[in-house]
Amino acid sequence: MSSLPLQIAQALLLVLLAPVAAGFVASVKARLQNRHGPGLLQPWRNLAKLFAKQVVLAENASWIFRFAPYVVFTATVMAASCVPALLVDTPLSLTADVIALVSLLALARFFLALAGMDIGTAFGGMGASREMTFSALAEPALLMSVFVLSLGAHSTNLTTMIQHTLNTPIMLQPSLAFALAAMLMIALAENGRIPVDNPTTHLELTMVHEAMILEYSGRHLALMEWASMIKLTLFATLIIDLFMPWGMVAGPDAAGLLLALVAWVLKIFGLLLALSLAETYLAKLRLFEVPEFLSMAFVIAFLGLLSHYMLEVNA
Amino acid sequence: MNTALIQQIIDGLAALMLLVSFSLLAQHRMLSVLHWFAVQGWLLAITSAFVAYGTGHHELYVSAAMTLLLKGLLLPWLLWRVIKRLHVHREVEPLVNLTLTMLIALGITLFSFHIIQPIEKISQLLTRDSMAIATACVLLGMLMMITRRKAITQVVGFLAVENALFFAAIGSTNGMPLVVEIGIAFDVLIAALIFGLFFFQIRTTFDSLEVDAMHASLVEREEEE
Amino acid sequence: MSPFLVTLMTPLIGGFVLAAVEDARIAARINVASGVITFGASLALAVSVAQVGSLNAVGGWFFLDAFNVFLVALTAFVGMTTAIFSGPYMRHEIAHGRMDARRMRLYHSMFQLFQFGMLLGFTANNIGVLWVSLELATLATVLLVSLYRTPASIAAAWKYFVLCGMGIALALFGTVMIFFTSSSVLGHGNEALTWTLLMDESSKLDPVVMMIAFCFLMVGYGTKVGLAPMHAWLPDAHGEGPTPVSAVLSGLLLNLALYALVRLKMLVDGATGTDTAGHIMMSFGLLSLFVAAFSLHKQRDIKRLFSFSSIEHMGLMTFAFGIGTHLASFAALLHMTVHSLVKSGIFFTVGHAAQAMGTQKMTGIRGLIRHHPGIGWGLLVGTVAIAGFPPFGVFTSEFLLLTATLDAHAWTCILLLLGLLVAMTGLLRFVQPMAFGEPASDAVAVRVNMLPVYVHLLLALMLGLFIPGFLAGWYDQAAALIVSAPLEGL
Amino acid sequence: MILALGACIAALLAAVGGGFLRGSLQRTALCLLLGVSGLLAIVAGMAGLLENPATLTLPLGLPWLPMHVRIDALASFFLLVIGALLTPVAVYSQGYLRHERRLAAMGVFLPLFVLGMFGVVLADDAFSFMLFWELMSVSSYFLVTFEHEQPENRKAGFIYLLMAHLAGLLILGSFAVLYAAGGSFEFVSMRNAELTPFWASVAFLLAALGFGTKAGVAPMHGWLPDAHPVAPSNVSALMSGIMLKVAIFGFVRLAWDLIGTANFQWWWGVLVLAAGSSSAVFGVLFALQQHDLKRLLAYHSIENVGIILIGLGLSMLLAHFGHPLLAALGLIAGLYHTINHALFKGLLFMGAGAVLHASGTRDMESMGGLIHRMPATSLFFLVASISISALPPFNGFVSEWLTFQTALMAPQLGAALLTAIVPFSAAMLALAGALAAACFVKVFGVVFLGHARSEAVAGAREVDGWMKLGMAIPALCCLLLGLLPVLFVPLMDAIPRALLDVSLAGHVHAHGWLWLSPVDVSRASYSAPVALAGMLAIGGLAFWWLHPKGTTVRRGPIWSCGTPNLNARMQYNATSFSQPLRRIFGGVLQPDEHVHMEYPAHKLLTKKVRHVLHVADPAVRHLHRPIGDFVLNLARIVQQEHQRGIHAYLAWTFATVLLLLAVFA
Repeated sequence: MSSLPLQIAQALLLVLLAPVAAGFVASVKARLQNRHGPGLLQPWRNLAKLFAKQVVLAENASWIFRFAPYVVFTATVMAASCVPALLVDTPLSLTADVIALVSLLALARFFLALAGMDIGTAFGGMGASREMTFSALAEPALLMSVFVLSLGAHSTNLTTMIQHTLNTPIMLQPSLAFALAAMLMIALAENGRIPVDNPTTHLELTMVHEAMILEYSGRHLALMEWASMIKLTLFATLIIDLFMPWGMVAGPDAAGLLLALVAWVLKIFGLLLALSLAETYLAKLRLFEVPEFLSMAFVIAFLGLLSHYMLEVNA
Repeated sequence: MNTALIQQIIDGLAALMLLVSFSLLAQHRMLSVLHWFAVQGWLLAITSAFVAYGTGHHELYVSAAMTLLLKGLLLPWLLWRVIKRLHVHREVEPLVNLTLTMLIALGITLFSFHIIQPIEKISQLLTRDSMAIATACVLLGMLMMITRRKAITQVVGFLAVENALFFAAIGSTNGMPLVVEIGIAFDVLIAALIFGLFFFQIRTTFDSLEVDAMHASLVEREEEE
Repeated sequence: MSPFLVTLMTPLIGGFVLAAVEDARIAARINVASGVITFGASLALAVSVAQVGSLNAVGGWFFLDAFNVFLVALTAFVGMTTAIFSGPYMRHEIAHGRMDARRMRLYHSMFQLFQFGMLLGFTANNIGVLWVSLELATLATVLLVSLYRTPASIAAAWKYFVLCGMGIALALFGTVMIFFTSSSVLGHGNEALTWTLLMDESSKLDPVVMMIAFCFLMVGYGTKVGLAPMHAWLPDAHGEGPTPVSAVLSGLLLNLALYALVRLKMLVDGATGTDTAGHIMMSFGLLSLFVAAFSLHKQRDIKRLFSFSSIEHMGLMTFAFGIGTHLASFAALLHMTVHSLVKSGIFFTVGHAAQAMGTQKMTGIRGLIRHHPGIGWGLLVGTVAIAGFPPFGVFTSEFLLLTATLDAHAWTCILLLLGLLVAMTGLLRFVQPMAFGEPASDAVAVRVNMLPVYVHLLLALMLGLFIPGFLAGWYDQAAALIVSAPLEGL
Repeated sequence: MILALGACIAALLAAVGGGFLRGSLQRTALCLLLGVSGLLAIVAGMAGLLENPATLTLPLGLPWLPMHVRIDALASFFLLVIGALLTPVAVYSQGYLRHERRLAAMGVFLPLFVLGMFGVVLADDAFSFMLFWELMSVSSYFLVTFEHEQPENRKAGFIYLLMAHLAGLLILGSFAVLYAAGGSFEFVSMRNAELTPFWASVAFLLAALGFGTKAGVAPMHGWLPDAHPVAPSNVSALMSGIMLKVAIFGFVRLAWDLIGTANFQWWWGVLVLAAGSSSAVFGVLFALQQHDLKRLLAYHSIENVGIILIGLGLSMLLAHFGHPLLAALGLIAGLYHTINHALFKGLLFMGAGAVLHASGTRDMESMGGLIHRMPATSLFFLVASISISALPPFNGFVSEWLTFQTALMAPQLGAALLTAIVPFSAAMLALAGALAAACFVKVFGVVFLGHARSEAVAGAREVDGWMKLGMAIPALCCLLLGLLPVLFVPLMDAIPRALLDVSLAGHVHAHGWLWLSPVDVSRASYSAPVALAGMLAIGGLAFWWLHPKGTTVRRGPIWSCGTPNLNARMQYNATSFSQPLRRIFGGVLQPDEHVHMEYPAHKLLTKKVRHVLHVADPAVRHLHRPIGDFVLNLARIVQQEHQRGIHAYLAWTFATVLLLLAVFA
């Protein structure tokens, strides 16, 4: 089975493409605000610069602070490499089903928050507190939508779910629509995008993600940034896999792969375009409106579940 | 004399017994209470003598004699001395006024008749009817203990109950076995002695024979902080 | 001289001897010696009874069967340990001027006479004599309760005397009534009051009379058992008397009264053929359980606290005997044993605690464990035992009682459980602060003799873990006597 | 069997040794014997899981009911759980008790406590079960009140014993029902008893209430947050780690084994599920609001017991609807979480004990920066925190993952209502898990990271080797159980084989030893080893790539937005960390929170700000107080009757006579 190298290649692709994707979002938003955005590759340039720089640590930074970036990065990449992007059936996708995948990201978040607490500034603590709170609230909604999705395939194994979607004729399933809506809202929250958090802000009282990595510099900062970019792409891929996997190939044949690649890239950029539009037209929520946002996501997902039983089971 | 006559005499004595119990309740003055108590003792003695004669249980003569000595003479005399020595107030101080007590007493008597009446037929004794009277007397004695304030009146009540019991034993069962009789009499004697002992202790510690005074001391002993 | 006569006579003689002995120390020794002899003899007696099953003594005036022989042994044992305990305790009392030589004489002789009354009552075959002996024991203890001559103690003794006097009078009336019906069956001699004969003829006795008689007996002896609502004398008598007296009152006298009640209930059941009497006892038992359980929460005086706990346990036993099944009776007998052991042990400890802290007020007693570990742990463990926690015997008996209840009257289980829980809380809420914490500053060191306590607790522990065969045999026979139904199921 | 008894005897010896020896010899003997007993228990458990049940009758107990002892799969598993924590705790105690005066009480009651737990697990008849159960409760009561100088400890102990006794009586009631049905106290006959649905439900409810109270299931948990913190830390570790599990054991024993899966009603499962989810969320929400370290951990015990119950509840449902295989999965999930929680909660309490030992305080608000002074302790604590937060690759995740997988089987239930309830409780489980992660970020961040908030903490020193070793063992176990569930689950397989007679082992590693798959690999699969290996590889690569040659780091001051002299009190602390959740879940928590401000002259010139926060436990507020008051009022009424005079008492007697005569004659 020659798919292991393919798998790794696919993971690499995702990891390397992530900064570009981030750049794409940034430049689209710039365009929408009538600015000349930085090029698609600007994130790459930033990362390269950061990797070259020397690291400056706070006096009382402990090993947690230096260890965290690697955990965050590796956990995210590991998660990314379990997600089928081009191939439906990849050996590594057995490593973690959706739930395990999510909790790999949770591991990354755990260390991110710890790093925020490590220095002992008010900012770090504030960021950690808010991040953990919001993610905790996002969790049930996420699980519920996963639940809805697993109803069809009777599985949380990504490969099986994709195959199920591919093998069933395309029909409008309200439950899936609900699940998608919930999933999108959660994706926004998880990646700290507007309206939940603003990745570009450094205004003290509104920061969440930025507040935690405030003390980072050099390669540590680079890893953190890169990890968050990968996470964005990862979620995009996840949504693609769960809702619109069309074009993915079962076996490794060159033509199919090429097609799949094109399809995947297009879908990614489509989603990101939607994201940038949303970020431009939506305003950031007040901090304590976020819980309502997330509980709304949960309600929607739950409606998805109910509608599945009410409309689709007996159908 | 024929049994019918004795039967009537004993019934008459029983009636007297009941009457005495009532009058014990009705008394105002300490000394007259004692008098009536003595009378009760005599009644008992006479009854047992008659029963002894009527039934031919000759050991009953012994208990008749004991009763006469103990309850007719000794105990009243003891109590009398106590009253004299302790200058007990001459008035009986009832908690419940006399008329009400009387009414209750009547009620109780009725009640005990109602209770006992069905069982009297089972006995062939010539004295069976007196069981109801005895019960009534027991309950009346208790009533006396409850409704009188002084310790000494309580004692009289207690002894009245004892008398009633004895009457029950004599009248309705022709007397308990002698051993038991003696035992009981012995206990009553000790009890009376202890009572006497107590009066002096109570008197010396509370300088009154009011039961409530003692109770107060208990409560305050418990409350004290 | 047969072990029986030794058992019975030693206390009597001891009583008269001690009345004459001036020196308190020697008296205490004699007291102990007499206790030891009595216990030894009672053991011998128990053995002989265990061999022959049941025996009559002194021309049928006395008789012993499994039911009362183990109670005799128990009485003798607790009496002995109490005597051992009372030596140093009373010395402390004299030293602190609460007692003088004259009253010590009274104390010792009355203590022995009380023992005599108890043993007489247990062994008497004549319900009249039973009554007399109970009265005797009562009178002896009345004098013991008023021993300190404090206003409170005299008032308590008076209360005890009057209430129990009344009760006992009612009991006598009940006895007279039994005689009233039995005399028509068994003639006018002693036979008409001899329990064994009555038991044989019980079916011939008139049910109505027997029922009335039982009403009087129930209230009369019930007063002495300390059943609510006739229990008012009990807390005062326990609270004001010297501790050894409280110990024997709780540990023994109540047992005798209950014993009498059960014996007579057996007659009544025989006569009526219904279990109405049992139901009466059950309701009294439950009532006492609840009254005591709730009263526990409002106590101030440590000895009153534990006397209420005695009421609670007496209620349990009465309830169990009331159920009257074999298992229930077994449980009741076991409970009787462990309760006597544990409760008297607790009273020993309490006495020392009160001496050490110079007060019986529970607010004044603190930090016993720090002050004197022996007393502190003794009290705590004793309480845990009496509250029905394993591995102590009380747990076993309550376990059996609960199952027996479930067999007979399932729903009363709930009441039982509630009562037990409330009672346990009430005990613990007070004992805990006394045992734990820092001791009061004015606590004095006392010469304590914890041996009896430990012996009692160890025995209770043993009964909790396993019941030796001969004892189980006794209980079994006794239970079989009480209900002539074989041990089924288990 | 012999081994198990050996464990008990060792515990007994330990009690004797602890009681009669003195000084360091006493400590050593105690810890050594306990350790031995723990090891024996582990071996016995392992053996018991592999062999067939063995029974034995001891010459103790009632004349006609000698003590029956039986070691079957369930018992063996819990022996294993007990041993797995007891051993490290014994090692830990050797160091922890070094500075403890007056060991006598602990020396006696700690082993008795352990003995009680062994006994409960091994008992094969109701009497010995209850005997050991209460022994466990009482001895742990004495351990809770070990430091009885503080009144609050006494109060905690009192409430604890009360609730324990209540639980005991309820359980006794449940046994009584089974006894009435089976005619004997031996479990054998209870198993074969014919139960009507009604009596089965009564027995189940009594058992659920009793064991629930003991396990600290909301809302009967009121005693737990008070009792666990005040005990010495090694005891808290055992109480939280094992004693609650013994309650779980009792529940499984009664419900699955004695009442029997055949008698399950559908609503039992729902009940357990509801209780589980509510305690899970409730526990973690209140844990987040605590700033007393051990109290916080105690609340987490409530949460984890809830998680266990979710697994068990699912199992009950599935068993009732005739899916024994899936039921087995739920059972395994619950039990797996049981041993996991025993390990990491024990470890956490030991860590808390170490911190308490080093800094002399339990108040998180005065801690901070301990990672620099207690590196080893902080590492172990971190491991435990990750495990309890259910994050891969540690053990907490495995069991919660299995629970989720069971929940995902809900569609198989058929009944429409349940198919909606189960996902909801799964969502609650997710919420609880995530909140737990938040809580442990808070704990680890506030206690070990940042700057020290007090002198005592600044001067803290690392604990000695014994305590380190004691904490290292469970930390290692957490990792192993997290990495190799595929090897451990088949070991547990004996339990479902005994209780549901289905075997899960085949399905679990259908796809090879690397991949854990609940029922079928196409449904879901998880491989901790691969994930860990992958992460190590990626991390290694990244590290190697980013550190070409002697790259140096520079240390600099914290960026403080230009404000001078930041101090330790400006850090986020426990209270501030949980502020958002306090605000979001205000409805549940009902915090009593005020800010007092003093303005000398002008609104803008604030002189002093005082923040007062008190979060009371609703169980105390709405359950304990009312009942207590009710009892006291009744008591007052009864007492008033005892304040009357002698005439009144005579009247009582008199009235009683008249009443009796009137009624019965």
